[in-house]
Amino acid sequence: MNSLLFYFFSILAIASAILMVTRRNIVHGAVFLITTLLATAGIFLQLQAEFLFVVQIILYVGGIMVLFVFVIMLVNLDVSLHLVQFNRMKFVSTILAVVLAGHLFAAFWITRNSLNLGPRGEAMMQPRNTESVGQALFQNYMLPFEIASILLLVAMIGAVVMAKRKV
Amino acid sequence: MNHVIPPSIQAYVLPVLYGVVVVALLPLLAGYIVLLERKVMADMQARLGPMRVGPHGLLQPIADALKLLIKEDIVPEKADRFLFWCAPVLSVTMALLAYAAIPFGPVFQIADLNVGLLFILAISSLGIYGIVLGGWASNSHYSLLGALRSAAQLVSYETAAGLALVSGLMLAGSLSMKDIVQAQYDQGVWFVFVVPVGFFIYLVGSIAETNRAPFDLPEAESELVAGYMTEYSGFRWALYFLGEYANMVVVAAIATTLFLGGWLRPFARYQDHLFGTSIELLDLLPTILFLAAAAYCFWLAPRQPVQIQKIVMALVGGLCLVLAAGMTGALFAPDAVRLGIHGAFWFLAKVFAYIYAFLWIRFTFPRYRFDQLMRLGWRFLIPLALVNVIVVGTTIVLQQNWEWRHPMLSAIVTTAIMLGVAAFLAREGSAPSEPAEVGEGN
Amino acid sequence: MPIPIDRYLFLSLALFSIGVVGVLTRRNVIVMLMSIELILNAVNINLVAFSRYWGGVSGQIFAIFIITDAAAEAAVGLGIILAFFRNRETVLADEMDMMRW
Amino acid sequence: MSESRINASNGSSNVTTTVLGADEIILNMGPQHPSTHGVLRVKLKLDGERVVGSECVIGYLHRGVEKIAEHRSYQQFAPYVDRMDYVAAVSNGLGYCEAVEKLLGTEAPPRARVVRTILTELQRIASHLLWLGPHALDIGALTPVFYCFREREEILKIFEKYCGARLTTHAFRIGGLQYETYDGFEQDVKRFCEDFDKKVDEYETLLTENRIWVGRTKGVGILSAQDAIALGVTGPVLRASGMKWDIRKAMPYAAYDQYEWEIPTRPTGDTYDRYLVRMEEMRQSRRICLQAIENIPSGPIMARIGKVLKPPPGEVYHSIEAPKGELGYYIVSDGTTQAYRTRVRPPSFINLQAFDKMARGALVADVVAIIGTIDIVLGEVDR
Repeated sequence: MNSLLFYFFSILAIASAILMVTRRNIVHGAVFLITTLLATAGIFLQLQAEFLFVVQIILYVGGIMVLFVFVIMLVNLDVSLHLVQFNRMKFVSTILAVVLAGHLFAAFWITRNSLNLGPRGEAMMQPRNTESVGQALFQNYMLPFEIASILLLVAMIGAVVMAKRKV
Repeated sequence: MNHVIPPSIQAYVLPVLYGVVVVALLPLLAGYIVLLERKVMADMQARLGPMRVGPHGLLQPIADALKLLIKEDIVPEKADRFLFWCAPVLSVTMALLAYAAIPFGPVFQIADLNVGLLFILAISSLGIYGIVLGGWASNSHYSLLGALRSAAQLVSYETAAGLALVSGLMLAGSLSMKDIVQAQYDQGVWFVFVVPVGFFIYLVGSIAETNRAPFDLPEAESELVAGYMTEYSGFRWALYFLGEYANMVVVAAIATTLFLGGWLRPFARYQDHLFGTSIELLDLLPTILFLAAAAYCFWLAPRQPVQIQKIVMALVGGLCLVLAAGMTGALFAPDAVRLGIHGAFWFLAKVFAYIYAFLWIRFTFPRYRFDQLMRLGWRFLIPLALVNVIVVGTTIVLQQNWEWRHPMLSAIVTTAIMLGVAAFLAREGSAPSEPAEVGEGN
Repeated sequence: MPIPIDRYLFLSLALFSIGVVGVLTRRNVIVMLMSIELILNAVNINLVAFSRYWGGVSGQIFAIFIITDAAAEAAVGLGIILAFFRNRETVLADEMDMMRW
Repeated sequence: MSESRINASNGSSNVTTTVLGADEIILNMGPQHPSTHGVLRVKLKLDGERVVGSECVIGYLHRGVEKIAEHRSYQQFAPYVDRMDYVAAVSNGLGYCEAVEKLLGTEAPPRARVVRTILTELQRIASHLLWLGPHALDIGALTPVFYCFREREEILKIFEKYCGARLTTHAFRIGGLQYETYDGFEQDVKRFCEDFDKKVDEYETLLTENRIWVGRTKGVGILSAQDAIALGVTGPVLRASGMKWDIRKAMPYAAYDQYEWEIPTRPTGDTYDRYLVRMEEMRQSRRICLQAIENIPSGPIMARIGKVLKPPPGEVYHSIEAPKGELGYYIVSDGTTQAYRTRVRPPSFINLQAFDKMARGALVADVVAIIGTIDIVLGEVDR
């Protein structure tokens, strides 16, 4: 059951990620990215990170992607559909990306046996995920948390300044 | 049953059964909420409402559903067919998914997630895609404008409503819907009495979230035709409609669980028994309510003008009698059944009371203008909700440290402070609305 | 039966590579931003998987910080795109050739 | 905005300056639109959501009423005027009958004049009710409209009992009345008037102090007294701008000089003020009705004017205070049985001119409120 879920979500995530990158229509691209993100949320759930599952949906899908969809609708030009979608270096870039991927794949493949920590971690998971995340966030990671909030504040001000119409 | 079904599947049987029941009953329920809405509206507006299809219009929802099913399915020429198809389905699916975590009683719950409340919020925040994508896919200016308005409104008011929920959450100390209700039982008070301001913010926020009047700008018929639904017709439109009403039940269920004590009956901790039997005195309340309803129906029946209406009234009275008998019978059943039936009764009663408040507000108030709506959300509700979180949190800490044992004391202090803040914000916010400084387009 | 952690790594690798391809090849800035989100997401899968297999929640905390980061990045990035679109009526990366306006 | 555009072109030379006003769009409202109250078409020039200009396109309901008047005898034409402001047919009829009477040099007998006053004031209440309900509905209040129709129904019942018709009544005849009042007329009117005060209070509890209603109407569509006079605006719209002008007081006709009542005015001339003025006017109309019903003089109901009307050659202008403003009739007679020329000064048509002034700077959502507050009837605008 568990592995079934994992493979289902993985295939869903990868397939829609590929579609996202290749679609001509940006709105469709955004929809496929949303599907990827939801599939990732599913994987988080399968990893028993319930809190992150919910955060992924609320923040990523319900927040960030809504922003994307909003902007896409505001700037959506019909003409952009008929333009060339890929830049001139597309072949070079793809090759580069594939090389990078192969590199990483090789690294993972070689080290995969030494990474397998499964049974040990299994036992250490707390049953109440939300509480442990909260405890960790507000005790061990207090300073990063505050810094993150300042980052958000800066981003908010930046976005407002940037998007404000100069009258 | 135990030896027929293998144990690995057994855990899934009941939830799946509940799920099927919810999915099957919800369209019917939504239809009857529409009928209820029209009847309540008619009553408030000194008229009768639907009377033609079936006695007192009781079959109207079925007629409406049939009509919508057989209508022509129109897809605009230049619409994005895939998303046009997707959007209403998405809208309904998200509304239905949220039911997975709602406890309709201590027994009747599909899944008791330990992040239940957050799950519901997450799922309902996805409903926005149904609106935005539908509006975009229609390829019409009215739809797109309505969709963007809707989305902006949803995002703004979700924030306020979410923050309002936090105050209840802090009191409960859990995200699981079941534990929240249990906490209200343990503390002996519904949270609405501890954080009334939080409840109020959630009430307003949830009305705006479900796009109901006075926040129904996305569908302001006198301005934007029907908003994101303009190009929809027939069954797709019905799906949107279903989603909207299902969402209403969801927000009502959240409010019920978090603020109104969920499935608990009033005075849940008062446990006097009836003449030494095992029956608790207050568990007789549903029976008495149904008996009163039955008596009213029988009193009304001979006063109906038409023969068929007399019969129907008598039948409704009979139904009430049967329900009363059922509620009484449940008292003698095993605990699980008794709690299940009575819990579901109280939960649904509170949900309907909340929905009734929605309707009442809808028929009383005019509609906000978009800039007024945004100002109310951002300049009044969100600051108020933020202060509410701080004040309630402080009170809880104080209560723990200073040993204020009586919860009502802190509740009164909290509420007094919050009302002061609200008055301050309202004074700030009610500065004459000068159209020169507002406008969403800028 | 737990799934070995390398499956998660490979999934994450796949999403990461797709994201890189998207950033490098597309002309539309919005799609590029979305690809960056995809990359961040791939990293998150890694972090959460490690968090699970090592026990503890540190990995999840990092994932939360990354999501925060993504939100900030999206807000600023989209703000820039909107401002740019208003002036140049385009969202193509190779036409964005000025530093200020 | 222009400044930033210029700066933009300074910053980098190859930026084409956006043409000023490129953000302006034209939005077409109507003629088929739920809140243009008929077939008015409004072309709005918008900057974002803000109205920077507007143009009313009328004529979709033109029937040539004035031309018809040249081919009908005076009595034959009287029913046509009911079709102009069809929600205030009685007032229209009163204006026309009195104008022709003036042309003939006669007057209706006292009894007829008092009955005319009562019916016209009832009609004013009905017309205002039909303004209030849809106006509130446009702004999103669903309930008042049904209450308004409930009371309007009572008035229409009185009309129906009196002359058999409810909407286009043709209640009056040149020279007086066709019908004697029915048995129980006084009681019906009295009962209605006695209840009506509470009903107005009921509407006011729903709206007057409602925060949303105030927010939607206060400061919306302001029309100063100067502008109002310059545009020839009359009726409640003028009075809400602070002018105490009412033809019933200024140039009394029918039996208005016999009764005590006030002209309600308000200072600022926004939508909220016009709402208050009309609400008060309904109360005052009730007051007039109550006074008039107390003593209806006995006597004939018809002046002796003969069957065939041949007014002496000449011209006459007569105006009355219709529910929507000054309703004037200008009739030129050449001595035959048909008018040489009939010209109507419809209040809705003149008041509609103020729309552009009110709508400038408002938001699109306000346009709906402004159209409602002028209280136009397209039958009268287009004639």
